[in-house]
Amino acid sequence: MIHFYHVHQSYQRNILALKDISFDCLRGEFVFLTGASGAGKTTLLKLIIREEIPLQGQILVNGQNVSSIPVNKIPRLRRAIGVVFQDFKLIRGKTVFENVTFVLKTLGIDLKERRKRAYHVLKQVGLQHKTNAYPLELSGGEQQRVAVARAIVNDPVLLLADEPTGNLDPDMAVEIMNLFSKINRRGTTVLVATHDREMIRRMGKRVITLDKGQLIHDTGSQMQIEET
Amino acid sequence: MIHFYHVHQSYQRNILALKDISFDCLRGEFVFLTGASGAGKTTLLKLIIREEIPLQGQILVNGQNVSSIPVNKIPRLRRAIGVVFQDFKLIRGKTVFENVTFVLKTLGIDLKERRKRAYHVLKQVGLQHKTNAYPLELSGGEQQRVAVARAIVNDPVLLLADEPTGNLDPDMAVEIMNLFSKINRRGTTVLVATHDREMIRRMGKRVITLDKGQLIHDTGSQMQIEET
Amino acid sequence: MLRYLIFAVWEAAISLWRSRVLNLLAVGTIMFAMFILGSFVLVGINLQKITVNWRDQIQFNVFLADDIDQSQIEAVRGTIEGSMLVKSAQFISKHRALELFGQDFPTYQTTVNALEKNPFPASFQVSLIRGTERAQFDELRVVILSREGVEEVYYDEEIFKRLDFFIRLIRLAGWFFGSIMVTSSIFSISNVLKLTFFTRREEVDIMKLVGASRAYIRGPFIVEGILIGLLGSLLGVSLVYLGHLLLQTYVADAEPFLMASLEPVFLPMSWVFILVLAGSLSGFLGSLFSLHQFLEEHISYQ
Amino acid sequence: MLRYLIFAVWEAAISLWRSRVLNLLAVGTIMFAMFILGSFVLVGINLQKITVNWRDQIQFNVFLADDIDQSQIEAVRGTIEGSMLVKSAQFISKHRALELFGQDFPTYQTTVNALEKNPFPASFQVSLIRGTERAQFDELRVVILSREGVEEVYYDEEIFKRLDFFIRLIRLAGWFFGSIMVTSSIFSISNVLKLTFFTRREEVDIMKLVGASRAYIRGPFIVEGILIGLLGSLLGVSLVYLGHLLLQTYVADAEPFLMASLEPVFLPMSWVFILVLAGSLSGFLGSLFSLHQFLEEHISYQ
Ligand SMILES: Nc1ncnc2c1ncn2[C@@H]1O[C@H](COP(=O)(O)OP(=O)(O)OP(=O)(O)O)[C@@H](O)[C@H]1O
Ligand SMILES: Nc1ncnc2c1ncn2[C@@H]1O[C@H](COP(=O)(O)OP(=O)(O)OP(=O)(O)O)[C@@H](O)[C@H]1O
Ligand SMILES: [Mg+2]
Ligand SMILES: [Mg+2]
Repeated sequence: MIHFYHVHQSYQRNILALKDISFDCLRGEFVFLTGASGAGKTTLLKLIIREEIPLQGQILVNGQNVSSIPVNKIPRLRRAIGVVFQDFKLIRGKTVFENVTFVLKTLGIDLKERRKRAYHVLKQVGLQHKTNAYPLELSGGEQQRVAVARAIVNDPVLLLADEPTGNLDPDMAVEIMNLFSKINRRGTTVLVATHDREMIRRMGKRVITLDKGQLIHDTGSQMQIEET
Repeated sequence: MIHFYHVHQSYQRNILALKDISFDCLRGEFVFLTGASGAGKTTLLKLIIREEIPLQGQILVNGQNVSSIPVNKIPRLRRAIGVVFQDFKLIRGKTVFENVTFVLKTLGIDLKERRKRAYHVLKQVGLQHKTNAYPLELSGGEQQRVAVARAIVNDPVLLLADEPTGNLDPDMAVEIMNLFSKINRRGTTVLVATHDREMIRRMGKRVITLDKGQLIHDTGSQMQIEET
Repeated sequence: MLRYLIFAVWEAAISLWRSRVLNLLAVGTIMFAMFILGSFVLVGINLQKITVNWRDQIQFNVFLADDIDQSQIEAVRGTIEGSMLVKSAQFISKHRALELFGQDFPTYQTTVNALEKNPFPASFQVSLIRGTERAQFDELRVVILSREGVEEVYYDEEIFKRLDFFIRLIRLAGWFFGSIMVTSSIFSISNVLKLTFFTRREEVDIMKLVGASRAYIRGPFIVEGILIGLLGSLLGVSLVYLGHLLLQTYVADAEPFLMASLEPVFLPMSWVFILVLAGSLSGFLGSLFSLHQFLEEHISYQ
Repeated sequence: MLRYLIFAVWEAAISLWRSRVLNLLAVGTIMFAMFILGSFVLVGINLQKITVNWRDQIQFNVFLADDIDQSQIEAVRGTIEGSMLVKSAQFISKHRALELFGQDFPTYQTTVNALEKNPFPASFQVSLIRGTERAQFDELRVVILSREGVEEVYYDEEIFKRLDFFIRLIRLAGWFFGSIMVTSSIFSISNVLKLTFFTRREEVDIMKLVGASRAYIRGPFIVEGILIGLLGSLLGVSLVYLGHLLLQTYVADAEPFLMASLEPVFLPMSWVFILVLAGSLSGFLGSLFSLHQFLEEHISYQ
């Protein structure tokens, strides 16, 4: 599903945000990405959705080389990926419902179907009563859960979540993780960047650890046997 | 330092974000505020800095009734309080240095002194090398630490921190908490809203727990004897 | 396609309403740009009408020889009236010329009456049609002069020159100002739209990141730009109409005896249409350019 | 106080530079507003100059009786030249009048020469000073008519009326357009500044929350508004000057014989000053209002 081959990324001269990253992530896997603040987790996720282009190296996502796909194919690539951004990235001028279903609308899905789907995902994150609120009327954790709802509403083949439980209480965090597990079991590949060691330990999934831009540890895929 | 008397707050008709909150927080105390997502923690902090006015009830902060102080006294009140906002609230168009020292500048403190103080606090949060970066060039955790640095640069008498470690790795989180403890020992009253049960347990301080806008538990002040 | 159009228009309408304060600023600025443009055209059209009225009254005299006979007179009349430039021509006999002189200079009435021989020649008094150019007149003059029995073609050279110059000046000023007005209206409209859309960079960035395709991001913005431009120019033209009504009342009150032919006219429908179209077009172009310049540079698809 | 000023100006300069694309849009729009305003004033001043030049040439004739004697002529001359309204007066004797008639109408030269008695009266040809009003002229006319030996005061009523009307029309249009231009320039400048500052609501909210006092938030914004207005109007006036140079070249090329007295003049310094001041002032007011309207409503201190 995701293949990194010797990827380097840099924002300033001489300082590498990512250094020679190579890893494979198979379809249907559930992977945690961890590392200290500033280690490069968000940068890695940005490369996957082609928000940035790597300085060096190749990245394959869902069979496509994201550094070289034509511009007009990018929206389709991104629609196949659900992303929970670290800073939520909710549109302030739109309600929770509109934020969650915006992409469905551009796909021409009718209002009734959008309502149904939005209700379904908002209920899963416990926010069905905030459907018509604006993001600035929500608490931090509520905004984060809206971001989660938006990421999963389109049944993505790949789910990226950047610190999706940073503003949630432990019980809610567990619930969200269980939701991700459920989605994962339905076949979606899940990649979660998090600091929460407790969570990582409890879930017992593959863990990739970054440190200062380098991949220093990878517990390895637990699905290799299945796929080959 | 902080006194809440039967405070109610509401954003929508019939839905109370805070319900009959009363508590006292003494000078020099270190208090954790906890509760599920949407419980009202941020709302409580907003009331303290007069970002909002309570629907009902009285709030005294540092001897002043914040619901009734004159408008032109508000900036001074706020300058006496350092705040780490849940969403950081960094000014995008200003560098880390400018963000951290903006208030000092309006107080007429000269550049050399501002440089010194900024270096000091940025070093404490491990960001002395990012002094001239803009917020959007920082990772989530780095932004959060800039917010911490800005909150403590002016030696506030009261420090409010809303989920200040949500984007930090556990080691960094502990470091920030130790920094708060140090500041607290120097006499600053500290009020931290957090979900991190592990952290709360480890610090062994007073904990106020909110649930759906109600104060459901308060471990009580550990300083009563000292002050009276 | 229809689905896409509905999407774009609907999204545009929602967003126009949600940020109405901001959009009202934009509409207001565009309204004033179009108002100025429209007023300018209005004044231009009316000035032209006035000067044309003036020029209308340019006349010249064709003096005839004393020994001209009736058939020659008719020939000259034929030449004059046959010209496309001539609006009217009036024959003034020697006798009538004497009479008119006496009326114009009553002081000399007696002097004139005392004369043995009528010194005044017969003439045609010719009025030219509106908008006759100097060169055309000169051609006509040569033709008339070549007729037998024509002594002289007399006209007030100075007035002709001055009016000609004046009209050219107005026309020049019209083009000069007109082009400046059009350019600057479009410039300021697109600036205002850019500023309006600039406040929404973030929104566009997010839309892109969640996989909205170009057309679905651009569509509503462009429709919004067009709607703002349309609304602004409609309001601007309405303001011009209001100004026109005011001017009309003022003029009617002020100079009733002078004004019969000078009553201000409103912009012809074609101009109204052009202005509104120009407003919408600059809305369209403004949003297109600002999308390009601001809204898509930040997170490039490269 | 000085410290505060330095703070405000310095912060304004930094912010102007940091969001220069946005500010350039604002400066550009203001520049065009001031350019239009300035061009309008320029054209107005030059039109006035032209019409005054024309009116300058309004003359009237004072016809004298045939039996007037030298002392009476001098008395009339005294009356005419004593008037503040008269620029120049030229005496034309009976003999000269005959000569001039012969020159004007060469066809009648022989007829005129054959006359026994000179039928033309002596006269004064009087030019009025610039800007004489109709009423003033009428007064003067009555005074001159009351002199002994004056037969008639003759003038071309039509031309007088028309010029008068024309000048009033220009003046009216000037006021009408001028006030519209000023209003709409200020309106659009303040709109543009509002839009510019609107993009910085968040910044102001944050500044307030961290305890910056009102003056320290407003100061830089206001200085920024003033600087944008100043820069925009300076550029606008420069553009007007450029337009003036172009016009000058064009006019010089086009009509050398007509133009001696009609060479376009640039705005007087006082107008340049007024325009630049108006730009800065609208910058000041624009930022003040937008601060009030947008930037302080969100997190009110109440
Ligand atoms: N746009 C940018 N310009 C310059 N430097 C950047 C930019 N984005 C990130 N960086 C730097 O790259 C490094 C890696 O950032 P990244 O956001 O990937 O960290 P992270 O692992 O997500 O950290 P966190 O856990 O704090 O979110 C950091 O040092 C950061 O300052
Ligand atoms: N501006 C607002 N308008 C309407 N409702 C609001 C507004 N701000 C907060 N609320 C609501 O008030 C309740 C309490 O919000 P608050 O931000 O205080 O929660 P919190 O305890 O900080 O939660 P979290 O841990 O998720 O940040 C939430 O249900 C939220 O949706
Ligand atoms: Mg990150
Ligand atoms: Mg909160």
